[in-house]
Amino acid sequence: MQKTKEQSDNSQAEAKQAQEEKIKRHLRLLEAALYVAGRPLTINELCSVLSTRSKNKTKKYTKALIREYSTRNTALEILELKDERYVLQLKADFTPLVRKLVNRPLLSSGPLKTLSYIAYRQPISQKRVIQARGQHAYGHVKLLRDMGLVAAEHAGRSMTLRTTDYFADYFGLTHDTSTMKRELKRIFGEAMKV
Amino acid sequence: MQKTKEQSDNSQAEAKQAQEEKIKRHLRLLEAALYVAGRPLTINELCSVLSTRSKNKTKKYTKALIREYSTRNTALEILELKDERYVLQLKADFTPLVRKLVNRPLLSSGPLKTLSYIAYRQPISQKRVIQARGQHAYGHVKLLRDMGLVAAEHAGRSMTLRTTDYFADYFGLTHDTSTMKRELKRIFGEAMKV
Amino acid sequence: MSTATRKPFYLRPPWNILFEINKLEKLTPWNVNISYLLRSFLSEMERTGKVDFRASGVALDSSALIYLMKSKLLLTLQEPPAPPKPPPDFIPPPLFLPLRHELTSTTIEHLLSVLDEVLKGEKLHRIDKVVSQPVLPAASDILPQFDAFLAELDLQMEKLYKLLREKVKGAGIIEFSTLIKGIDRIEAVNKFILLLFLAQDGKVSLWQNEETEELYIAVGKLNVAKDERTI
Repeated sequence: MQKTKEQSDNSQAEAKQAQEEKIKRHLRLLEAALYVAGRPLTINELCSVLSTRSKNKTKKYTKALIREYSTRNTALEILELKDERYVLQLKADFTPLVRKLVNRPLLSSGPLKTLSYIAYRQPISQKRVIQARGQHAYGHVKLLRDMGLVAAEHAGRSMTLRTTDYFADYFGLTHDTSTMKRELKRIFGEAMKV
Repeated sequence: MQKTKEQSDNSQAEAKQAQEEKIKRHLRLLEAALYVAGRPLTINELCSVLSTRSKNKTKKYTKALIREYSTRNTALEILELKDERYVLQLKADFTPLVRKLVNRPLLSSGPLKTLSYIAYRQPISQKRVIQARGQHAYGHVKLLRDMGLVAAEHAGRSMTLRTTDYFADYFGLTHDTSTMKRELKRIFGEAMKV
Repeated sequence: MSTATRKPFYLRPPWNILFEINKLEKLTPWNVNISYLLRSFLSEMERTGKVDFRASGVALDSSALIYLMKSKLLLTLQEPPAPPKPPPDFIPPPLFLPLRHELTSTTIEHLLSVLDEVLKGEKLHRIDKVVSQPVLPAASDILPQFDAFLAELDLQMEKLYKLLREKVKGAGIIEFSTLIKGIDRIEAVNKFILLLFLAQDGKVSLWQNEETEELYIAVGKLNVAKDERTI
């Protein structure tokens, strides 16, 4: 009897340890995903990182990670955004202190021009982008799609381009395209007055 | 007398607390710097973040941060590289699990092989690279140059290729070509053993 | 078979090789024994007593050619063997890039500053603007006032209808080719368009013979056979 109890205790302890290991592993996976993405990730993206379909489970883990970060003394923070999206970022008060170390542009000048044009005219056919920006813009569109800044929709033989949520997040714009275009036009108009 | 001792105790405790606060603040500043840079930072760059001229002090803080990261259960690591440079990055075993979330054109295996070859044989003529890697390597060289990993020097009709400082930083290698080649031989030797 | 039409002996094997150059080219020269061929050729000529100097000349020429082919092969054999290919260069394994988050310096201000340039460039390139400009002068420039135009149209339709009614008397129908006989092309097109308007109003019926492509015009509604097409 004694032995059986001991065995049962052992296996319980083992199961508990395995469970703890699993939790730790999940937290680290979420941390890895948020770190390399450098942008807000949707709950679905986080589910796919944990190879689970359960949004609830993923949310539970993400909230545990948020708590871990907030109790730890660190320059980084994890925030929950609207629409069940989560982001790992530098705490705002550190930004001015380390800004001088940021010197790599997101894109070189050519692709950036093509991106600005797509954002301003979206939704726009790839054909019109090429007409306005020249043949080399094919390469730009490919790069912008690879970087997740622009999404393409095939309609027969033509392709319609628009900016993605990642684009909006990066430049701090709203996700809704038509509002974004108004925002862009307004900011652009103000910039032109200067 | 009693009062004086108390006062002294108090002020000691305060001083100690202030010192601890300062240490914490320095660690967080270094963490913030390494996080936003996404590349190895030199000890001089880190000194400027802490607004100090003392390399020793900065090194001490950086090593404390490295220890903090290694004892903490995290997906990230801080490494000390040659030439007193430090980098924050994802632990390599998480790479395959979150690679798909990276919004940067990452290199596929073909261009990476061409890059390895150029790094290993540099300075090397483009012609020899094509001989060794095949016609498709023209595209690889263009991509690597576009990404700033490889630089080309025209010498008459031929073109000499070598890796850039950005390349060295990316892989945590030293900037000096001959030392870097020795480092690479060691890395490749280890990779070949696996 | 008469002697006169019989083939000369040298066109038979084995000597035919010497007289059929195209076969010669397909042979491996080392398989041809020139000495044997020439000796037997001579002795056969002697035996038959029919000496043909042209045949001897051709045999000599072919032998020289075979000899040349043999020499060329020998020279190829004597060429030094190709140096062994150098072993392929060591291709190191791919260097996998460590993943690091990196803040980038591009801001919305950068995006907007390049947008200005792009929009200026767009004005130079925009094809849709060019296309949207009317290719033809506005209708008002070439057509009289709309009401006047319609009145004129009615008048012309009325004239044509009158003409048709006169022409179809008796037969009931008239061919389009008869209607436009002797008038110029523009006038013919004009008549055709007016016919379409009349048909639309139900004043005439039109149909076309698919084979002859002749267009028939009947005044008023008409029942036509199913295999003919009305317009």
